[in-house]
Amino acid sequence: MKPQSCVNINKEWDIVGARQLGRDIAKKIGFGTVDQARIATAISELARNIYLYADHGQICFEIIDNMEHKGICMVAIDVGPGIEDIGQVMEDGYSTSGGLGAGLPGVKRLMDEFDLQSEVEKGTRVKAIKWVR
Amino acid sequence: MKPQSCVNINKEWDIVGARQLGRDIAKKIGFGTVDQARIATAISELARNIYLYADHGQICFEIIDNMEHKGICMVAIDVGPGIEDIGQVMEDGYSTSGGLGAGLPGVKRLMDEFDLQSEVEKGTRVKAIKWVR
Amino acid sequence: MDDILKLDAETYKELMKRYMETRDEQSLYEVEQASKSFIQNNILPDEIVNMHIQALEELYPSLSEDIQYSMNFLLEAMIAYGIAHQEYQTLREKQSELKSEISVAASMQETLLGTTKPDIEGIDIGIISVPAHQMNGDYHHFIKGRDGSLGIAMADVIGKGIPAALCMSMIKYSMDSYPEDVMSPKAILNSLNRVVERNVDPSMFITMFYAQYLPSEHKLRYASAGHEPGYYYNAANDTFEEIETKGLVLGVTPDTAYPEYEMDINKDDMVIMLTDGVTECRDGDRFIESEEVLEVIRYYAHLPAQEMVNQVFKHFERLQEFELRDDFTLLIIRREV
Amino acid sequence: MDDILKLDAETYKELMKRYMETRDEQSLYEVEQASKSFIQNNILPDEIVNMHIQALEELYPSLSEDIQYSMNFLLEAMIAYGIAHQEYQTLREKQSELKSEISVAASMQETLLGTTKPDIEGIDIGIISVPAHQMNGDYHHFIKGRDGSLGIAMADVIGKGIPAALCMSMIKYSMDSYPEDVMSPKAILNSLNRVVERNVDPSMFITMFYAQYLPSEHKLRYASAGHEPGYYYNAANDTFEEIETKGLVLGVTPDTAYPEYEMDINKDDMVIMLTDGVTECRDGDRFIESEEVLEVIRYYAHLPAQEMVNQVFKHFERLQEFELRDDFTLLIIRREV
Ligand SMILES: [Mn+2]
Ligand SMILES: [Mn+2]
Ligand SMILES: [Mn+2]
Ligand SMILES: [Mn+2]
Repeated sequence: MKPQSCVNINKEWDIVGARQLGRDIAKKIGFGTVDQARIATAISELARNIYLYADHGQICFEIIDNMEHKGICMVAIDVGPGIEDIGQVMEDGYSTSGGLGAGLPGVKRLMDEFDLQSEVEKGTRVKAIKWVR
Repeated sequence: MKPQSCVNINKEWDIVGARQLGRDIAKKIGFGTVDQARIATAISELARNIYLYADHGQICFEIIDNMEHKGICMVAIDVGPGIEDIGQVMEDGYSTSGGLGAGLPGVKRLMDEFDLQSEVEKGTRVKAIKWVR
Repeated sequence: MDDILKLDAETYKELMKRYMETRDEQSLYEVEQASKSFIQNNILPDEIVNMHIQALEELYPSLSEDIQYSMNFLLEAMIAYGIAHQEYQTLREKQSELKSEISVAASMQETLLGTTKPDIEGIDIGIISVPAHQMNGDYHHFIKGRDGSLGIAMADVIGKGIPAALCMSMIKYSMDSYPEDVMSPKAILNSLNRVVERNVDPSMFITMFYAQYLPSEHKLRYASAGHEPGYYYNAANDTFEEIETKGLVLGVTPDTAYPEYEMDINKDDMVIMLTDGVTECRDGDRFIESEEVLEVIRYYAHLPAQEMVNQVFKHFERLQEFELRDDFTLLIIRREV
Repeated sequence: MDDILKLDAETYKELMKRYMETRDEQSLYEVEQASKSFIQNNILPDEIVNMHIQALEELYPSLSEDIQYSMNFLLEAMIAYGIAHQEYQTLREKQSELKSEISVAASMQETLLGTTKPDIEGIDIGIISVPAHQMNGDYHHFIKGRDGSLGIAMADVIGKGIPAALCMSMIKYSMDSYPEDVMSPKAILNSLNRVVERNVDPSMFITMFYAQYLPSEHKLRYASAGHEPGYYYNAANDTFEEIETKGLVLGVTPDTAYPEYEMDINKDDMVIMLTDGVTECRDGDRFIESEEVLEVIRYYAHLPAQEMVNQVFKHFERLQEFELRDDFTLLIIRREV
């Protein structure tokens, strides 16, 4: 695996930076146009969650390149308030209803693999991978 | 009300003719681009039903132009087998599930007013109106 | 899935190419048909925009950079619609599962709470009960007594659907333990009233009408707990009369008394019992008048009782454009000899 | 609505204009945010394409006719997605209504079929029952006998959700009429077996475990109808043993005999009753072993019985990532004195 590239998320502007970095990496890996847009949107959602709900956090990208497939891996980490009811947050309706707008079900749909760990008052870690088709 | 223009539906090609006529009338009335496309799709659905399920039929158009509003009125008539279970045919899911493909709920959504009368072994009459916004 | 995508991208490009050449309505018709098949193949709306971009690139390689960028902008705007479209698919599956579960429950309700129309000499019985949703909140029950008498219960839980059906099971199972053929209508209502009062949420009301027909005496004995009034058809005078009763809905206070009534049933007379799903039909914005129900019954009165109730139902089903507002239960008994 | 459309069309155009000038990621971020708000304002995907067409016309009036026609082609392809998007909205409303109806029913089920944990001297009782869906297909019931005995029923309908809950009401109301404190466990199962056999679809099975604890003799008398085996904790040896029983599930044949068993309960011993929703938990792809349940119980054994069952539930809830596969019912009784 190649080394990580990380973006600190402190201000709303950093969301744009994370998108840009992610899109560039995706382009380099060989993702098509629509997948690049999907990856950028997923990054946007994760970065926005950090910006809105945690004080600060980080999104790191890794290129996965092995025998079987190539892909992009993104990990969003924060030491924010954590998610109390993971079941509810992952319930559909959160994506487009504009409820709390966390949009994690949407990220799960945009990417191929999705993992969420969170502990109240400790923080949250979301990992998502998308494979080149 | 201006006089009616009708198109006989016997062959699949007549569906295209009905669309064309309807679109031209819609353009003349002053409908915007997206509404023209919606009207054409509604006509397509009604004409297709006649083509697929009845021997032959007719779609007639009328321009409605009164004090309050302007609009297009389309009436699709056939003396086909009629619809046995109107409740079921109008139940959502018929539009995009590709079930029997009648698509009448879709027509109801594309247009502003919708009326359906049908009698088994007598025929079917669908009337739909769309108003200029 | 990728193969379907490639095929559809090709299709889209070919159709667009034809349209660019002919600019005719047929191409638009064809892409409309194609889009229906795209949806059935679960192709998302942002994928369509992407197909458009690819097609433009292949057909117009020298396309201005501006247009390319503008298309990428549109693509970005569509991603959220792609997510929504996927949620739609998931929701349809969930809905389908849920409806299936309710179907099973409705069918079980039929098994558990169902009743058979008995054969009683000299009487013609017609009964129809159709739920507004999948589960019926109206309940009816026949019992043929050892003495040849006919007991008929009809109840309506205020409300519809699953909660009402659940409540109804309580009525049924309570009644299961009553020796109905030796209890009087008012005693039955009394007993049920206490059961409901003990068990049920104060906001839940159940109306009930209990009647016993004694064929040897040609008498109908009945009591009502706030139920929709039934009707009596007097064959001799060819008139309908409302069966007036007093009696509180079930479950309000434990000590309510239920007045009991009696009437003679002559040859060709009819007794009509129903729930408010019949009398509160709507014709567009207008509620129907109870006279209308009687008119329709009169219209079909020449038919056997079962066909009568079936036709009356169909009439009101059509009137309400096939969307029942409340559970519809109608029972007609005619004395034949 | 039209005003929102105009506002959003303006917004779209401005954002696109900015993007065409800067070609930067920020504009793409902004249109992504805008698209979320479009969706919330019920703007359809074909309307977005239309906004794009309008914006192009206004910003690039000399746009090649070819491009204009290609955009009209894309628009036509999107109409079907617009219909699908509207269906999605409707479906979300229907789903919401349906879930609400089931909520009411679930709450009514709690009222109608609920039971209170009794206070029995010298025993600490903990009970938890959580449905996998909204309606519970597991049933439990406590009865405190006139002689101070404790009767405990636990049942599980094969299946989940609404049908199972409906079936359960039949069990409850049948039992309501039994003089439980004078009937033995095997007599109760016998009676219920006949009720179920008479009433229920052959495909429906109900398992049940009935136990009576007699505090004066410190004896537990029990019988099982194919129910998930419970466990006995022997305080003296600090060991758990499975409570082995024989007995067919309810409803198969009307004449099944149910063996009855008896065991002594010493000070600090525990009796654990549960449904298979506990023992058939899954950790990812792997089914748990029944030893794991006992381990977790042991881990919390220092707590009062109610807290014990609560913690055990939370443990398995987390393990299954907050998605129960089956209704989860766990009861623990500990003899304290
Ligand atoms: Mn009702
Ligand atoms: Mn009613
Ligand atoms: Mn079960
Ligand atoms: Mn179970």
